[in-house]
Amino acid sequence: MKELIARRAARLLERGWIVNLGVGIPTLVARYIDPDEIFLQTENGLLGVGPRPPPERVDPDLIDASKLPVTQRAGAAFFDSAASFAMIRGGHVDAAVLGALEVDERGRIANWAVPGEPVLGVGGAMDLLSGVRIVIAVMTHTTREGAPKLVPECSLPLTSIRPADWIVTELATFRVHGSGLSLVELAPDVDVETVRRRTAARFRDLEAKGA
Amino acid sequence: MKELIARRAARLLERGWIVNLGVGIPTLVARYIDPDEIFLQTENGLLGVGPRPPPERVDPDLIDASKLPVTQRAGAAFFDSAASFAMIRGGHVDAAVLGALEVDERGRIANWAVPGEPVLGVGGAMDLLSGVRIVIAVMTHTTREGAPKLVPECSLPLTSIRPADWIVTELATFRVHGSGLSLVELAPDVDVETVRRRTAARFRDLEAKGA
Amino acid sequence: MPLEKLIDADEAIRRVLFDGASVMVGGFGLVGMPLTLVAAIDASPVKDLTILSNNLGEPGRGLGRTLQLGKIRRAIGTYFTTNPDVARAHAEGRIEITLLPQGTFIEAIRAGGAGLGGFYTPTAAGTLLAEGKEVRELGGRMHVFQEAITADVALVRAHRADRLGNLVYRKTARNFNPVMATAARKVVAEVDEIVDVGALDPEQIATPHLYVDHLVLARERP
Amino acid sequence: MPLEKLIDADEAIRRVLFDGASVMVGGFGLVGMPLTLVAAIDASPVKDLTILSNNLGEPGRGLGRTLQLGKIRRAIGTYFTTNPDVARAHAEGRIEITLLPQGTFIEAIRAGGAGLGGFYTPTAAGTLLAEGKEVRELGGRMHVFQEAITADVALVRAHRADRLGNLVYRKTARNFNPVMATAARKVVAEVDEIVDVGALDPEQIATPHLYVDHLVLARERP
Repeated sequence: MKELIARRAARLLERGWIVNLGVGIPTLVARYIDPDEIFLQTENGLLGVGPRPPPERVDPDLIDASKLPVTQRAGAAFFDSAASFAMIRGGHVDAAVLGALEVDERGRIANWAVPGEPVLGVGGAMDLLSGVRIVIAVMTHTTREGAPKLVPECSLPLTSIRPADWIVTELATFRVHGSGLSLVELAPDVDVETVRRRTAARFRDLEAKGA
Repeated sequence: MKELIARRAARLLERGWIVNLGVGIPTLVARYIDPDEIFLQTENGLLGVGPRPPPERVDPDLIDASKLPVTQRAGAAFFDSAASFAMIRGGHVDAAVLGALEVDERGRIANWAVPGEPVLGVGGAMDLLSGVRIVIAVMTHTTREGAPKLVPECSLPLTSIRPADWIVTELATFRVHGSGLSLVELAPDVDVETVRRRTAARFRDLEAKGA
Repeated sequence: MPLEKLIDADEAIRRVLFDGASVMVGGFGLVGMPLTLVAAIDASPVKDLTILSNNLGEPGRGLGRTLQLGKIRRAIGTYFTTNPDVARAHAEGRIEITLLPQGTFIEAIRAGGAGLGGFYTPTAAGTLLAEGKEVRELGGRMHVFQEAITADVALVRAHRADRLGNLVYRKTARNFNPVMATAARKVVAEVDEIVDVGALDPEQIATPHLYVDHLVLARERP
Repeated sequence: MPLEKLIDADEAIRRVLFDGASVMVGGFGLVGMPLTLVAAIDASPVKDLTILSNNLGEPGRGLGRTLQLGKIRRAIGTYFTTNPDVARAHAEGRIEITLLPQGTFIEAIRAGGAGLGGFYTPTAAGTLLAEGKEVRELGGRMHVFQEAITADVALVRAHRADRLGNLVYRKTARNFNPVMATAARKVVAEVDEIVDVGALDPEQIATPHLYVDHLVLARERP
């Protein structure tokens, strides 16, 4: 299911883009892109992230933002964290794929504070949302208990007042317009009614084309 | 006379210091320091400025802030202008030797705006004064016409509200204290009366030791 | 962002420049100034430019020539005193000058590239250059507010590029260039040489390729 | 600034640290964290530290061990969630936590090192992390004010140093280190190797020697 979400998110990325992948499902997106045409940036200081290495080729100084070993592509560049967030906040990264815990019907994401726990971590999520040109939120459509994550209003604190541009779940892909969500694609064997049943947020399905 | 001023200014620099030399007389200071013990920074992006090269060894990409060819010392580092002024403004440069057109009796410098001309250049002077730990102002004691440059109040616009720490002329060296100037050294064959005659600013000569 | 970035200087100027554009130009004097691109501006019909550059070259050289051609309506920089043409154009009302301390100038451009709104600097507090500006005490010291600066175009000079557009600089020709490369909607880099992807040391790349739209080979030198 | 900078890690900690000191520590997780210096903190009697670091290591490793030893009174960083000891210490009132977005955190440290008073960032505007903070509209967008951050001490991890103290970093172990090296009154760099002056490429030095007070050879690795 996560692979399905990652594959669909990858299809939204365009040739030549600079892309930052968040922790969790987003890291899987790397498997579905052409690394000669899409360049991965990681906020801990690398443009040109390559695939995870086999254990015997792990370099302890070379990790991504998930703190997992990666490799570097030809043409990669290393830089410090201030320079990295200057890129991110300054609008020089074309797209970010970010995990979400909840998304509201204006497309705004909650992904940094977990219910019932003190807020002890934010990382780079707020910076990515404030600066990256296109934000693709990815998540399972519902919680493990079956509760919708696409909700009228987030119960968790928002990560940013800036909405995502796309929301990709295992059931459907939504485009965020000025005022709301539009269903633009359904997963194979999923119908609009199923999506509607598992979604608490309002959305328009006019553009739905099936998959 | 300029060489004399430069030599006296050089004696105020201490072993291990990072020093920025302004345009004019200050550039001459480089001749009187031990380059293994004092490190020259130039705001156009080099720490480790070496002496001027002979004509046949000029590198067109290697100049100082006076836009004149220099060389680089072993252990030099190049950096961009933002990084360079971060060093300067952030207090990481130990001393700046700056030319002055006028100095007031609180030690404040005017060195960027010329009388009767529109203000079209400031360069890095204000940044140096705002950030460098020790500022040494150097100038001829009087104008060509014999008018004092150490004055009660500057007639030209101040470069900074932050005063210099030392003022060196061909006649004397002054230390700037919280509230005013103290004569601390006289040039050879110069007496206090001569200095007093050619100085419009008040100063204390209690600490004068002769040279 | 196109994967094939190398184009002709005139073509680059045609693609990115327009009448009234704001243009950052790297260089400290003529060192590190993209002279081939500046010559292409001079040969183009564009006019009414706002130039953001430390200074405006020398009389008839670099941006000094662009000024003589009457293409510069406004200049934002730090040190225009060395080119007497600037003083003359200013006196005759042909050019508007905005002067900033050099550290404030490049920091404002960095802030623009870094997506910040502005910053407080102690530089210039209490001086003529702070007149009319917002001041604020922070940490017991007076600071001047400076808003971030961006531009339509940045023309920068680097030493080598790889085909992706990663840039390395050479000695003090680096100066304002890597910072300006972050702060404009379109960035053209003029370089001595273009090398294969992977030929540049990843630890030494001062401008990663995401900042560079077009590459041009240098023909003009100081 | 002393010309002979190489000293023993315990000696370095003895010279620069004191009870109640604020200490920047580089590293993203354990990568690029100066583990030899952190071990020297653990072996020293200092306490009541304010640690500025992206996170506090892992349980019992890196700053995670320093936390277990009860030496950290306050932590300023961005991501403490991965070390459950932090949550426990926080719940029990043993540690005070200040959370900043990662970009704001490192930009505030850069501003501190660069002698700026503070800056406005769009990051976090309108969120829980902006509560109680000054906001301001600039260029049509809401921004949050962030004051510059400095510290008494910075402990950084680099790859190689020359004997002057110039530093080069290696891959993603660079992260927060070069920025923190600019923003503290005393800076100690832990390195893999010390080379002769002139052996480092002047175009690649990310931390010029003026920022470095002491050098220490790395003994501990992740």
